[in-house]
Amino acid sequence: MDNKSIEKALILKNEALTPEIYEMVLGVKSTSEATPGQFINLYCKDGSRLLPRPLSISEVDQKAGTLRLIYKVLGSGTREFAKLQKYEEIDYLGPLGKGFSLEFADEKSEEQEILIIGGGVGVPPLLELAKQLQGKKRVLLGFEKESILVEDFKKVAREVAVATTTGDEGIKGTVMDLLEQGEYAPVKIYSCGPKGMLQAVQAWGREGNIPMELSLEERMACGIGACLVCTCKTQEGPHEEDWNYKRVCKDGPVFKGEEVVFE
Amino acid sequence: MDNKSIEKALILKNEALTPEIYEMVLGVKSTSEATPGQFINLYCKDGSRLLPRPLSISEVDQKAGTLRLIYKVLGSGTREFAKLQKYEEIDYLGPLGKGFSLEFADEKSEEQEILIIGGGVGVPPLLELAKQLQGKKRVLLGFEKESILVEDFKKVAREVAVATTTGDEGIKGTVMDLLEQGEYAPVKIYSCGPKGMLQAVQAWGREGNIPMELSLEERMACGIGACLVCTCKTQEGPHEEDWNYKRVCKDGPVFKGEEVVFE
Amino acid sequence: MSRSEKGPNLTVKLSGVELKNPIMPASGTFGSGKEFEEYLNLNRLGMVVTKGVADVPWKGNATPRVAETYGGMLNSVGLQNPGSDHFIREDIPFLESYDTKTMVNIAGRSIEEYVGVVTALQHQPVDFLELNISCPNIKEGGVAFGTDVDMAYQVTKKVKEAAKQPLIVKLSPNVTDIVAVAKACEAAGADGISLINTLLGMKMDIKTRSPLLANTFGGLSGPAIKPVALRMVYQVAREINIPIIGIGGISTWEDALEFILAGATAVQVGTANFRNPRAMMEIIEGLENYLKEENIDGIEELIGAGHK
Amino acid sequence: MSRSEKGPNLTVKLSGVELKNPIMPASGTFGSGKEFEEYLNLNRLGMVVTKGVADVPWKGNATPRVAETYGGMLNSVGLQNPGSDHFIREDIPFLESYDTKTMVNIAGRSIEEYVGVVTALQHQPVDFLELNISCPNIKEGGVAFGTDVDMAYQVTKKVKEAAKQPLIVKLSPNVTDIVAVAKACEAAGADGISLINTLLGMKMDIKTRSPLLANTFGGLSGPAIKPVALRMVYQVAREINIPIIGIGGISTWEDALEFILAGATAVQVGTANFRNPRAMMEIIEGLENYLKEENIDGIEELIGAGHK
Ligand SMILES: Cc1cc2nc3c(=O)[nH]c(=O)nc-3n(C[C@H](O)[C@H](O)[C@H](O)COP(=O)(O)OP(=O)(O)OC[C@H]3O[C@@H](n4cnc5c(N)ncnc54)[C@H](O)[C@@H]3O)c2cc1C
Ligand SMILES: Cc1cc2nc3c(=O)[nH]c(=O)nc-3n(C[C@H](O)[C@H](O)[C@H](O)COP(=O)(O)OP(=O)(O)OC[C@H]3O[C@@H](n4cnc5c(N)ncnc54)[C@H](O)[C@@H]3O)c2cc1C
Ligand SMILES: Cc1cc2nc3c(=O)[nH]c(=O)nc-3n(C[C@H](O)[C@H](O)[C@H](O)COP(=O)(O)O)c2cc1C
Ligand SMILES: Cc1cc2nc3c(=O)[nH]c(=O)nc-3n(C[C@H](O)[C@H](O)[C@H](O)COP(=O)(O)O)c2cc1C
Ligand code: FES
Ligand code: FES
Repeated sequence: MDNKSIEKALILKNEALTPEIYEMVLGVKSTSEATPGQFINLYCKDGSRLLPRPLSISEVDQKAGTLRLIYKVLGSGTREFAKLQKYEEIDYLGPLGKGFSLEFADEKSEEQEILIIGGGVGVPPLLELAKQLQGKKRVLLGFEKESILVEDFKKVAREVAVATTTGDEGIKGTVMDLLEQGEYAPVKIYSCGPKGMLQAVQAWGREGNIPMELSLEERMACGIGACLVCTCKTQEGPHEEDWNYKRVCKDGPVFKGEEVVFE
Repeated sequence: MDNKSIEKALILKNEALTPEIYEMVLGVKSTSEATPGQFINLYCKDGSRLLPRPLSISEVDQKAGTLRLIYKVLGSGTREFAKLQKYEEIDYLGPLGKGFSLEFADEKSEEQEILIIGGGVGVPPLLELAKQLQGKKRVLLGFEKESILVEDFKKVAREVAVATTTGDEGIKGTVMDLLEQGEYAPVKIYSCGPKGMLQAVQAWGREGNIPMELSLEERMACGIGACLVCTCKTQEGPHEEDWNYKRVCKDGPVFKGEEVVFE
Repeated sequence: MSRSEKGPNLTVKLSGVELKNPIMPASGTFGSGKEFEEYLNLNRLGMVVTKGVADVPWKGNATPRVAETYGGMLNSVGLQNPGSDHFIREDIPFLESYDTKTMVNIAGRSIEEYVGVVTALQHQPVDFLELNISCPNIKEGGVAFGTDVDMAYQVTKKVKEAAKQPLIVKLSPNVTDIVAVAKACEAAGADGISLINTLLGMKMDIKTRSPLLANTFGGLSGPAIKPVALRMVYQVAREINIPIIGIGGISTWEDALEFILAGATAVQVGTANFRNPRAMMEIIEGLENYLKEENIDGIEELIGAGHK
Repeated sequence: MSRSEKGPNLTVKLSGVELKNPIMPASGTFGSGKEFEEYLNLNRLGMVVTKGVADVPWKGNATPRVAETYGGMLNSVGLQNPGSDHFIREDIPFLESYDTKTMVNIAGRSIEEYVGVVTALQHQPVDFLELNISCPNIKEGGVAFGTDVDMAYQVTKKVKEAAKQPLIVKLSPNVTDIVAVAKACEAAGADGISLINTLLGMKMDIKTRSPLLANTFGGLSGPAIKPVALRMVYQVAREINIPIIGIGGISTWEDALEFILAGATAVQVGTANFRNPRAMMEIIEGLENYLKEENIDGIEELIGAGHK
């Protein structure tokens, strides 16, 4: 097949959840291929911004044929997106990348504890994951000041705990504080968020020898694995020199927690 | 005064007159300064196109506070304009440049014959001129295939003659054919159109020693007289060496027919 | 069968080899093609140009390796590649499965390294070699060869001696006199010149108040650089007798045509592939339509036709 | 009165002269300011930089002199100007009516011509001279001086001898080694360096199948070139001890800040004036807000702060 291409999506919703974070719902041609943890490349209309913006798929509604995105207004591109109106069209490519694996869920019982840990705009892709995963799902979410998606997670998880740096919601602190305070014994950890957080989660999980899947972020150009700008370091063998670069866009964004090397 | 700036106009109309030529009506902050023959700089929304597009003011409605533009879809910028929807906003600067002088009309009688000669998208700025001028106005219009604005001119002029290269409307030929065929004895000629046409009109007018005002076109950057990219040659004295460059955007676009040097 | 019956003729001859059309990817923007299989039919391309291949694996630079700029982008990949052995084992069989010409882009830090790769490729089913003496993202070698007339001559000569395939030398635009460098490569035996690699640039991150790229500097590519690339192709085309491959900001068929009019026999599409993975297909179709509408028998007529 | 009470402090010292702020127009994009009076208050600018002035009137190149490019533009004005006598008679009195520093951009085709203009300006109320050895649009002189280290040294030295005002030398980016040229100018006595003039570029008109500009080549300016300009400012700032004026694609206060972080003491705004005649006002206000929000006493703290 050589006919995959940029598609037009219809914007069905584009509204602020917080002053900085927006929710966009896209009517798309097909949702059948989208798996939790994948992303789409969203294109700016202003041609001075050439590169597509990678945004995680936060929810997939197969019946409605929609993808839900949650994005933070950070720079020029997301500022452009925030101004788009309902029923405008927007170009996108995807779904792209390798998402989370749900495999263990098929094998293990519903009563196995699974930890889902998200921070900031790393939270959105975990929602579709939480929906599709089996198991006793506990969700730890960290934010700066205002939370997002907490009610959505509550619908699909056993427990949802929130931490904010400012203390405005949940406990004052980070997801690591939640992790230390709770008595968790997960069989698996899924996480997405800022690098510092992932690194701390990885250390915690390593200590307990717990399998992990971490979703990484890196600046991208092509999003399809060709340009090699989005590399992350992975450990490929027992020796320190056995590291290699993988592509966040194509080999990830989700990686086994064991192999990721943070720098 | 140092507070002139880019203004936002409201698009009240943007419709095709012919497959290639569009009419746009802009609701603007103020029309009070606009004189026939002036232009505005219209800005593209796509930031990859930096330079404003100069478009002549075809009609001014002081009461409604609107400017009417007639533009041909030529390249990327006008293609963008053609897609704009009613009630969208667009940035513009102006009115800019030196328009036609109406002076002689105050001095001379209503029965003096005045020739207004337009070609292609040089026709639009002549409409507001024709409206404001006194005198026995005869209008000669040349087009490739399809005419524009003929009915508008008929409302304000004694006579409107049309020529098309294809012969689809009016006589088959150019405005020069109309000029040769008619028995005109104008006291003044106003003209705007392609260089070749203006040059022919100038030669015809020179022969009869008739005062002329010609509106020129040149590729522009600033539109306000600062960058010197839009120069045209003018004869400043009796000797051949006495030529100089003037700025089409600031010293024109309307020049005395006597001084323009075509190359 | 006459040409007009066959439809518009996009074939061009590059250093004696006929290409289906003048459109190919720019090195480093297309991998070896695998990632684009879903998006376009590799058989439709005039050629596939691979990423840079060195004699041993290179790990490249730290991230961030990319920054968007106005109408362009900066990259500082630093020629990350798994080395010629891996390339020969993995990528060549893949490319052989397609009916398309191939050009391998050669990376190196010294004449010996360049020669090493070229030697390894001597008996491989490869149609062209593209010698990259212009990568701004590696400290030693690379761009140093491309910005010095004598070194450009030396490396071209030595590599040409080892090369079994036609040798195209890819030049850096970061020079005072591009014509002098191109002439030196021609004199040293190059079979063609490709122009241009990226312009050296940078971006500051005002939030952190430091350079955005981990490597400080990066190579500027994309539509922003097209006017510079086109100028260099035009200047060089007047002065050399070997074919030129035009590169730099080409995103549309009109862009490609500008380069051909300026004297390019073929063109490469780089950054545009990131914005639209099907960009090259659209360029090929655009050129076909153009020839049809303008009633032009073959695109070769237009090569250099814009010189005055 | 403490600084914070006075509001954000944008003053900078350039070669011993204090400017209200680091923002000024780029030569040739602002005339002598007259055309911008309606749009902005010239007293708010750090300085006014005039169009290039030669010893005698220059008529410049034929039209078309401008072409839009992706994120930029090409111009081939060719330094049209009415000569120094006219300039002294008409423009200097106009500029004197404002409370603003002035820098006169000097055009020439030979050392003698440059010296002629500078000599004519010796006793004029002018604060700075900007020696343009980098115009790509004239055949003789101009850019030839800016692309050769020795010639750059010679012309700077000779002009400096005749100059009564601080001398800023404006360099061409069309060189292999910008640092070498900058160092030569410093060694020859320049009081500052401005970086960059336009990149040489071209555009083809595919309708006529010939170069769009009457002059074939033109100078590329605008946001497209910003990464190259910024890189050169960063490179040069590490190697010289005289101040740098950053130029190239600056359209927003963020752009201006990037150049300051890279080591520019002041910046010039060129092409952005064509898109928005009030661009410089917005940049000044943006920098003021930034200093306020970030609690920075004065902008001078940020000069070169982005070096790592
Ligand atoms: C796989 C993946 C999934 C993501 N999912 C989400 C999400 O669901 N919600 C969300 O809010 N954000 C997400 N991000 C981050 C998001 O891509 C950036 O915030 C966004 O690209 C910023 O664009 P901008 O134009 O506003 O910023 P600008 O700074 O103007 O962008 C300039 C360039 O830098 C890139 N860039 C800037 N910041 C980042 C960043 N943090 N990560 C990657 N590229 C960046 C842009 O894509 C663009 O190419 C994701 C990133 C990746 C890699
Ligand atoms: C004073 C003046 C008044 C004008 N009035 C009208 C009018 O009323 N109706 C109308 O249809 N056209 C008019 N034009 C021509 C109009 O400006 C161009 O057709 C338009 O700018 C083309 O823009 P584009 O983006 O579609 O073309 P592109 O080719 O994509 O434009 C690229 C650049 O070239 C410039 N350019 C291209 N063609 C021309 C041209 N023929 N003249 C000037 N600049 C050009 C554009 O402004 C832009 O900067 C006028 C021109 C001038 C100078
Ligand atoms: C991400 C990236 C990687 C590149 N890698 C290489 C490379 O390995 N070898 C090479 O010769 N050029 C490399 N280039 C340069 C391109 O081949 C091309 O010369 C340049 O990008 C200009 O073309 P464009 O504007 O169409 O992208 C690379 C460019 C980019 C953007
Ligand atoms: C229309 C135009 C005319 C110019 N004239 C001059 C000039 O007379 N002297 C000079 O030193 N630079 C001249 N320049 C170069 C600018 O001063 C500036 O260096 C260049 O445009 C890059 O800045 P920008 O990207 O902000 O425009 C001119 C540039 C333009 C666009
Ligand atoms: S973004 Fe191109 S390889 Fe990942
Ligand atoms: S367009 Fe700048 S002077 Fe006329």
